[in-house]
Amino acid sequence: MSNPSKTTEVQTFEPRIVAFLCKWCSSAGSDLAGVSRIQYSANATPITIPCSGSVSPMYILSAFNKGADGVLISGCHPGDCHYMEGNYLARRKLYLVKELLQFIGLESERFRMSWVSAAEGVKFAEVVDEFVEDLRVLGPQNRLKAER
Amino acid sequence: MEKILSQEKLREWVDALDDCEVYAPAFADSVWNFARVKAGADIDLSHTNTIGSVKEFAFPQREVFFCFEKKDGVPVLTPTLPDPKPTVVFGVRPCDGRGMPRNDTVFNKEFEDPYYWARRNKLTLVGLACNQPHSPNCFCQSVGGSPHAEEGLDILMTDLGDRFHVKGVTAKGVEAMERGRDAFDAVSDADQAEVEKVHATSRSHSQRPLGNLDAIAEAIRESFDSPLWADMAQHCIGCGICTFLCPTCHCFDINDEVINPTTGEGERVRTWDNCQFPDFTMHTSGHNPRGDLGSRLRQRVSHKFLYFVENHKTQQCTGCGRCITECPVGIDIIAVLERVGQS
Amino acid sequence: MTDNIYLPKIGRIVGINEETLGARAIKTFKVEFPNGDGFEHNCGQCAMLSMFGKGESMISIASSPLVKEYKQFSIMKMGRVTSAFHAAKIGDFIGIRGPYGNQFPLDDWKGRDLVFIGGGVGLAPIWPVIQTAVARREDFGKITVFYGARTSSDIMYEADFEKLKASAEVQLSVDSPEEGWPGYTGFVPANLMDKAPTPDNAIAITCGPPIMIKFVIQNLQALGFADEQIYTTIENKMKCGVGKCGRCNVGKDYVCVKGPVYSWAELKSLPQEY
Amino acid sequence: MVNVEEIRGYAAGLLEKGEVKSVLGFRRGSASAFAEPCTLIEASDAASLVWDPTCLNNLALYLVKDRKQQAVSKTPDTRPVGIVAKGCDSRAIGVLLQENYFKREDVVVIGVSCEGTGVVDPRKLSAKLKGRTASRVTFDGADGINVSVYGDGTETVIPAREVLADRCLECRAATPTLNDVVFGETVEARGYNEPFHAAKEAEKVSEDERWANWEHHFDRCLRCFACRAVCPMCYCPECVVDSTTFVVTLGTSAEEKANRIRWCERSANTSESAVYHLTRAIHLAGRCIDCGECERVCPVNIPLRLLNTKLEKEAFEMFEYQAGHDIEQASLLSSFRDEDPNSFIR
Repeated sequence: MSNPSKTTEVQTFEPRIVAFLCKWCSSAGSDLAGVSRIQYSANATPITIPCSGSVSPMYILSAFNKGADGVLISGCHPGDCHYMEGNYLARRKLYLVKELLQFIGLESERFRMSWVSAAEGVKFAEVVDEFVEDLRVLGPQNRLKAER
Repeated sequence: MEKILSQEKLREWVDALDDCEVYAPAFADSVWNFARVKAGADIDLSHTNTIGSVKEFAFPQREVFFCFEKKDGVPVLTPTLPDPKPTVVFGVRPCDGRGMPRNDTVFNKEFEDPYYWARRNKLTLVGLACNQPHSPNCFCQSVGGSPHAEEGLDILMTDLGDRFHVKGVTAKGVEAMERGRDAFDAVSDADQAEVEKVHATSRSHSQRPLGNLDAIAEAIRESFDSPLWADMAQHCIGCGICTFLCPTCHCFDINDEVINPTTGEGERVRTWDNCQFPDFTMHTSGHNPRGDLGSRLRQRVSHKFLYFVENHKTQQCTGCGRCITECPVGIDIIAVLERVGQS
Repeated sequence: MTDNIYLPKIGRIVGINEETLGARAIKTFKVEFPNGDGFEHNCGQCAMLSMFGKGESMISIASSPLVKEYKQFSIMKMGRVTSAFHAAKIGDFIGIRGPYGNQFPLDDWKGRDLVFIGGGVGLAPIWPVIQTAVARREDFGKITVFYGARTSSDIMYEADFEKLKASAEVQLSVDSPEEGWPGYTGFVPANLMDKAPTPDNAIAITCGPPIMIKFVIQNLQALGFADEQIYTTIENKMKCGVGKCGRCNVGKDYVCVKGPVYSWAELKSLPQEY
Repeated sequence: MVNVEEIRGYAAGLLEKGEVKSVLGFRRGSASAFAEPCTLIEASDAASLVWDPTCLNNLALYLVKDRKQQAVSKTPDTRPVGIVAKGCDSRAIGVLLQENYFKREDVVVIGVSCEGTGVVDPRKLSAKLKGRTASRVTFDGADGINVSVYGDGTETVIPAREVLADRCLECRAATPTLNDVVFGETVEARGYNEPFHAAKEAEKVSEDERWANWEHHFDRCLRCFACRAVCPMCYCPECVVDSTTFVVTLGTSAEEKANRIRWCERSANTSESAVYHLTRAIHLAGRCIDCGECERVCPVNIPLRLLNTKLEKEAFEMFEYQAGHDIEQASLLSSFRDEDPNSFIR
């Protein structure tokens, strides 16, 4: 049953995404999306990092604490890491972060990971668009957000 | 004012306090702690002692002092003095009750603490005498208290089995009783005799002795440089359990929490702090006057049994025993005082 | 309603003087009260200064109580709050509450010689005493000021020392040899021994790094100063400034209330926790 | 049955021969019915050692503490330390060895088999007694725990299953694998509960219920940091999430102090406590050996062990990794396999 007031909220709510993008692939991928003039949601604040493997779980927790509605980590495809194995290490670590966040009941859609190469501007735009749509349905993230 | 309240009518009295926030002990998560009572029927006074002490009603773990922001480049401060509803706390054990006047002293002396008093003035403490000690670590009588001490309480209730004896100790307490006046009955001579008997029996239970408190203070003074402290703190893990649960530990920290770094908006916040943490006394330079666990144990014990006595003529310990029972490694303040006394 | 002891007044930085440079630079800030809610203070008292968003620090008031229009604070760059002060510009606003603590018993010292011994930023707490003593010159006997810094460029209040020479004997020292340095070369306690001020009817007031204070007091005692004739100030980490937060105690005393000024006779009776 | 006299004799022997500088063990304390940690220096002290289901602590913590003390001591005593260790405690030593915190020859592990019994969970006991205190707790040799209740002196026998710690019910290695000697029989775990049972149960409820539970718990956290302080794996001199352990030396620059990131505030509210506990859980992933100490010491009974065992469950099921089982293996988060899960990534 649809709730009219909720529908309005979903329509006006603009999710805020913090996107940690590896400098070698995903950040370049997002640049490509930009220079290719692909229309996609402007809800993601990109933070370029040296490698998806360099993402500390603290970044993710801190982003949610500061009010992010979603956190995206994006790195090079397996086998393509500039540092050989950073993304493999990231995959393991972030799998555990994902499981932990789900375990305590943060909505599982709020944390996402993707492999986006420098050539995949379209994919990057899709990833962000999909994420934004899913977050719109969920509404604002209040579970881990600081209540100050 | 002294009255009798049957077990069934307790809920009636509580319901009559409907313009107040009522709290009472509740057993949840395998532990007794104060919880909001929504209806009189929920109240359960079969508790031992609560894990948290009653201090948190006047001295919450987090208190916002004021909000700050910048308007046209000028800081604007908005004080956030609390304005709570009148709050009545049931089931306060006499050790916790005695803790409050000691906290009052701290938040009164030299400078009056407006945040503490905004809450404290709205607080009515309904005590429940302990008919028997809850744990082998209860030692209220060894620090000048008693299982039915009235000090610090507004009302003292005594469990007489099927009914309570209820004594209004302060004007605030009497007023709270007046509000539920229909629930109370008069005290008969037999009731009076029974209360006295219950109290006498409660005092007769053996508690761990401390000996002469003046001698203890002197022994602590003499042992400041003793290696005993380091030895007794050998297994201390340096956590905050003993102080956070203590009904009289009042140390706090003040920090600025920034909400919006762009606008400079934020809050200045008081939080509980603890003399057992390493940074508690550490200077900005890194120099730390109490840099090891031994000196921190010494501080906790000295504060309660020497410094507070020197400043305010009474111990800052009411014998609730929480710090002993809850210590993860068995550090026992009575045993500590015994060893210091013997040294 | 009672005063809110935790609510700072708003102060405005109207002057900044770079006293010394380096990793632990010292700057002196002149602060006015734009809302007209300034306060009086006594020699030796401190104030809790705020940088909103960073926190508070207890800083001794370095200006003379006789100066009513502004207050002065000499702040060494040490941590979060003091770094924020060092990044501040003229016109910036700060929070300020106080004054806190006891004072130097200047009135008890009438008619006596005063010997001031300062080192580094430790000059700041005793500076208002020097200023007041000089302003009430006829109340006191001989006034001598010993001050030492690591190098001549680390000397605080350099210009003021020149003025001071008119009414007091000034004995400056630097720790290591410097070409063209007219004053004493060596540590402050050594300079003190070298000049050997008389203890007769004198009061010695010292403040500086703990190690300096230790040797100054030893040397004062060697010169014949009694414990009651020696005054110093101590510091501990403080948060509330009003004797409640529980961390600055030395034995039973909260330094923020009972201190920071102690005679050596008093300090000796307290445990060494500072 | 473990004969405590044998443990005492062995400990006394180590001290007599000077093979160790001290022995970490358990003794009866004055504070409660549960044993307390002790450090024996003299062989004659060994008589005070006890061994029973009230020996809750993971004493490996004190190996870490000793290491830290020796590191700053002007006259470090580098002789080995003897330690009474249960199965889980020995795994903690295993992880510390794997992480090169100290060397194998620095420690003499006096292993004690729990023989499938385990230790009592004070929280469960408290629930049974509705907050009342036990003045004596003993194992009756069968499947029961004898409890004397303080005050009225009642004696009750509680089925072990109902008051043993969850970690013991789920234990897979009750006998210390890393040891210099083992007392007691090597017994397979009794298998009261399947491994990770409690975490699996917690996973079963809906997302909203899970959050409701954890919000409730994070909100109750006092931030006394006992969970961290008691954990042998939380040996960092400075914890990333709070300022109470910020290491400052005379050489620390003003900038370092001023620019230190505050990942979470000191306020004990839900959001900040969540950052603290989740960070701790992640930092223990692949390192938590399930000694349950964090959960035991929590004064408000936050089920912290669940966070850690959830991650150990994932490590085991997805990466075939068990913390503390092989001191030669690469750590969980410094290794990977091609077949690690990938389907969760877009």
